[in-house]
Amino acid sequence: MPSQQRFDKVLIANRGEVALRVVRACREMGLKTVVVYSEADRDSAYVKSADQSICIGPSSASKSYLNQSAILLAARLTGAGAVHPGYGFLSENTSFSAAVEKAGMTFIGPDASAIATMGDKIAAKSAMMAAGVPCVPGPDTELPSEPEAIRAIAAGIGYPVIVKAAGGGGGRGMRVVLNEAELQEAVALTREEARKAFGTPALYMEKFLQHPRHIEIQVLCDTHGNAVWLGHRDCSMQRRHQKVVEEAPAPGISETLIGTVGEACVQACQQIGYRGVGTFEFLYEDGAFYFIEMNTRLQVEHPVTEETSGVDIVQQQLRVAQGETLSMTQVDVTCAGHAIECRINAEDPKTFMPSAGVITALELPQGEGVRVDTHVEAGYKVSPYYDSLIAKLIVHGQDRADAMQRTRSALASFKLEGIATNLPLLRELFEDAAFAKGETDIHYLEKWLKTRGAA
Amino acid sequence: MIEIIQTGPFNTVQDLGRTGFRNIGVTTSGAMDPLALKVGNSLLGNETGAAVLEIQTYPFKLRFAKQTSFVVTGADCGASLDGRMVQPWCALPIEAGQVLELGQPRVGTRAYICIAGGIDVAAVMGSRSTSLRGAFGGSDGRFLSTGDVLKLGEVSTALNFPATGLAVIDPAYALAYVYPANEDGVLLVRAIPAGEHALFGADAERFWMQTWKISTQSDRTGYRLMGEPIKPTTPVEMRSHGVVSGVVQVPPSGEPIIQMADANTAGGYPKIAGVIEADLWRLGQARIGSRLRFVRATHAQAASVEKAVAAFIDDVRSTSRMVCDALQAMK
Amino acid sequence: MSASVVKITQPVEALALGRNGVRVSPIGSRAFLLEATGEFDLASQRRIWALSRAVELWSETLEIVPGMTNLLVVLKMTPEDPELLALRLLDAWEQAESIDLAGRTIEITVTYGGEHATDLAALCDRSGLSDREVIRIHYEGTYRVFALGSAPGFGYLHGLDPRIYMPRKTVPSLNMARGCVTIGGMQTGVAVLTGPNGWNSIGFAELQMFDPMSATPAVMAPGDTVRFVPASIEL
Amino acid sequence: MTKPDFSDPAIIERLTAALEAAGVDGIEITRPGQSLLIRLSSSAKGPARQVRSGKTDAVDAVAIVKAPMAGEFWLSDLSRTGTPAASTARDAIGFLRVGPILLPVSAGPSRRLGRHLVEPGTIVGFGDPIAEVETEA
Repeated sequence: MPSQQRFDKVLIANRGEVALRVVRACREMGLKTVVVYSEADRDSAYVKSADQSICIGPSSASKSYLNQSAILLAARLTGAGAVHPGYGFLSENTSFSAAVEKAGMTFIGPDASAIATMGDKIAAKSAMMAAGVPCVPGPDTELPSEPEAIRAIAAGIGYPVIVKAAGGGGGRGMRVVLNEAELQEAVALTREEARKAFGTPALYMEKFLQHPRHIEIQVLCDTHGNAVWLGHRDCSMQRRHQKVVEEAPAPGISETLIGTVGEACVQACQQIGYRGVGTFEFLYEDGAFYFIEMNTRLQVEHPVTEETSGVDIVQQQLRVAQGETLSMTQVDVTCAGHAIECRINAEDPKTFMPSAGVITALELPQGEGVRVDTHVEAGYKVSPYYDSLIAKLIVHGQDRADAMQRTRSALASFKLEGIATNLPLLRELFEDAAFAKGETDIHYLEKWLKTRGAA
Repeated sequence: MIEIIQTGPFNTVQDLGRTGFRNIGVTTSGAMDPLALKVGNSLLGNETGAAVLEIQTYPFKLRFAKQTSFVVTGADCGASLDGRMVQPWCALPIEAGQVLELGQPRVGTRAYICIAGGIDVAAVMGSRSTSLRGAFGGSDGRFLSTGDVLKLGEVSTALNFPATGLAVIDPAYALAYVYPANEDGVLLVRAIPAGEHALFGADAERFWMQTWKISTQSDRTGYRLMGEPIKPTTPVEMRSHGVVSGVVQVPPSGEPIIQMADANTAGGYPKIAGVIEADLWRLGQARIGSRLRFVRATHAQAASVEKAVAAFIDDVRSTSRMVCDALQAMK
Repeated sequence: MSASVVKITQPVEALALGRNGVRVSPIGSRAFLLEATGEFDLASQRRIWALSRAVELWSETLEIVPGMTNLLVVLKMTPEDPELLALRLLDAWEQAESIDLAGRTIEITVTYGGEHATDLAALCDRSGLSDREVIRIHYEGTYRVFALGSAPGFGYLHGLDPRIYMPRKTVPSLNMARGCVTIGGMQTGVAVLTGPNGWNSIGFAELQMFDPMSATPAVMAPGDTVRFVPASIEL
Repeated sequence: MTKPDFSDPAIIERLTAALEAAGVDGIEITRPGQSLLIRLSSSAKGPARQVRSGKTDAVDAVAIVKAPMAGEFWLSDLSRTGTPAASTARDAIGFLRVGPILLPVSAGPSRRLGRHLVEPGTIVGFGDPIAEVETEA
């Protein structure tokens, strides 16, 4: 049931960069904000940016940012009418969405059933196939238990195939099978992992793509049946399923081709009654798209789409949560220039070990088309408890080459001392010729890192 | 299990009563202060109508034979656990062997000892309430006696109470906005005029205007009121009909009787009024010898109070669990 | 605490809706009594039985208590609009077809007179009949269970010969035994509990009328036919 | 003098690192005899060394009670008498309220209230100081 109630105070059930991003959007819309924080973030300046801030628990995320009850109690104490989950933490938690609504507040995101459907990979694929969204070859049903039936399915798809846990995601609970000899053991192992890690042994099987790119489509839906897609992004530059650089639009994909997929996504949203913002993730290979999953939340890389579409996605998210009708239709959505986002992580640029400590000096790049979303400042203490993302550098240019060039300058002038960051790696990556050319696949970065390590 | 170490007469096992059998003459029974029972059970995470001990004579003492949690609601009777003061309306985790003692009430008359899982006596005709009249239900259909050992129900999703306990705001305070305050120590009880109200003519007004005193001949079955008698203008012969707790009947003496939890199922006395459901608990906590006055109410008012009370109970249940879960997650 | 304060405003007058000799009045906030004020006879009672069956199926009904040509309906929640409810009840009464419950026939063996017949003498005085005549008139009668109530399993029996009508006592017997065969007004019955009792005892029956552990705790049910069989007459 | 905040994970981390570097793998503090047991790691092959502090008072005569969760701070249990702490446990120093629920906050064993640090009705967060408590003589 779409929530239509109005709210004037939003509690942000998250921390750091995204908390600040939501505070900014709320402030611009005249909404009051409450930031909850853990003991580790007590002294961070960003928590004071909200109208109210309240400590909800000890540093460990399970005791604070994942402590659903503590967050709901804080919302009640502060009189918040809505909860924004940000990304990560509880953003795609079915029970949290339901609990927020049960407590009489608005969950800024889809309802529990949409989250649950999209969280179940088999159900999601089934819903997408029904809506005409292109999917990876393979049945949209759970893998049977009989070895012969499994063999037949794999043979039907053609090797290599990938066996995935229905409840998995983010690169966990999957196994590539190159030929029939490996099949049964791979299935048994993955099933056992799935049972342990996700509480359900349900598996499914798909065609394994060898050199895909990661392309995603940003959608925005209101509670009145209107939906638009705001463009697409290329997030192929990944290391261990963690995106490092994202850009919009994806280079080398024709507008006609992506337009068909975008339309299918919009239709899918309307068919399942989706509300709020969401992202359809696809693998793209040899001119074809294959749906992999839908993220039912705001994404880290949403700014690149904001830059190219000129739409403030967080504000739109708040508006549809208020029950407003979308103020734009698909014809109003345009894509201007090219945007690139670099994730600045507090981690060793060679070993990728997270680094904690105090940022002793910070100078953010400035200039036309340069945006930095961050909650840190000089004197900020990076705690070891959470994700290592400390800032996002978003650069907008006339075209891809221009955006690349501006990113190089911005990275060069980005000064952050006291802790190790991946800035040196990013600077080096932006000098890479293949990346500059574009259209690299999802394995490119890892290969590049190996070569670089060897060099 | 719990063991009764010391008890006076008239203390019983009660739940929300045995509904659906008034048509075969079986009284509902159930707690005299159902609000205290519901709030206690909700705080503990029990089924709202789980069986509890209703204590109306003191001192009362019991020993817990296993680790569990409990709360004393209703009357504030200076409860202590192993000699340490226990705050009223405060759920506490306890260890096996601890002894709970209740003294004379300072406020109210009936205390409810609610324990996680509820008192697991056999349900008779769908209820664990003691039917004193029928001599069944509860602990063998009788008052609790020293040496009684009662089983406790299984808890499906037990709450982990902090060692300092977890209290609920006294409903009398939390719901003060939907209940009229006492006037000069006189309890105001809201009632709706009943079938024979008009028969009392001018005496009907005297029924509402005067202050009635609860006589010593008052118990779980009914409260006899003392005051200036009221009489119907003409004698009336009623055919036997069903009645419910809260009915205010006027016997030939002219002094009204309010039927309470152990109300007769049928009656034939003219009835002048009926106390609204949401105010019955306040009568359940009224002391013998105390005074009350009836205040006319409408169904709409009664329904609105009922909703406020139900919302409070729901709020207690969900917030109690949330606080326990939040604290548990922080451990 | 937020929420609006419930104002104690001037209430409406006592709700007592009547139509065609039938009236509905409230008892407290959740109970409503429909009374058929016509004849106290089997025909009226048959309609009460039919009404009971209809009202029992309402989703808001918690329980129903049929009485003597009346029906008490207890609701799960207090209704906002009691008049609406009363009108529904009156409509249901009008639509209620008379039904006859196909009851069982129960024979109750009675010891008439003796130590339990504490009110036999008073009954003789009032009726002007001899004790033997009172007893004979009682056991020759055929009775129908109109309703149960007052005490667990107690059946109100209709069909008493008007010659032995006897009003309820103004001062009840304090400790009448369970099993006493009694007359109260135009009805008769068998005491199911030992305790205070305002009816007039003329004999004693051993039959246990109620077993809480049974799936059907009460021996009698509305519609049953009851006959009293004299085992002995002790005068 | 400013006291280090030992709830700060960074300080704990630095302290742990420093102690590890010094070959310490365990510290045990016992009260109120004020004894400190320092256990050296097995690699150091040293016996456990016990140091007894000469201090018996002062240092933690006054302690701070912090909020165990977020809530609205109240002195009384808002019971039907409405009187503060009349019927509450001796060591209770107040309550954290959320809606109808009250979490009693205790001074801790053998401690009593010194002074409150927040006004009644204030919303406090987890870990916010509520009161100063004193060790009972």
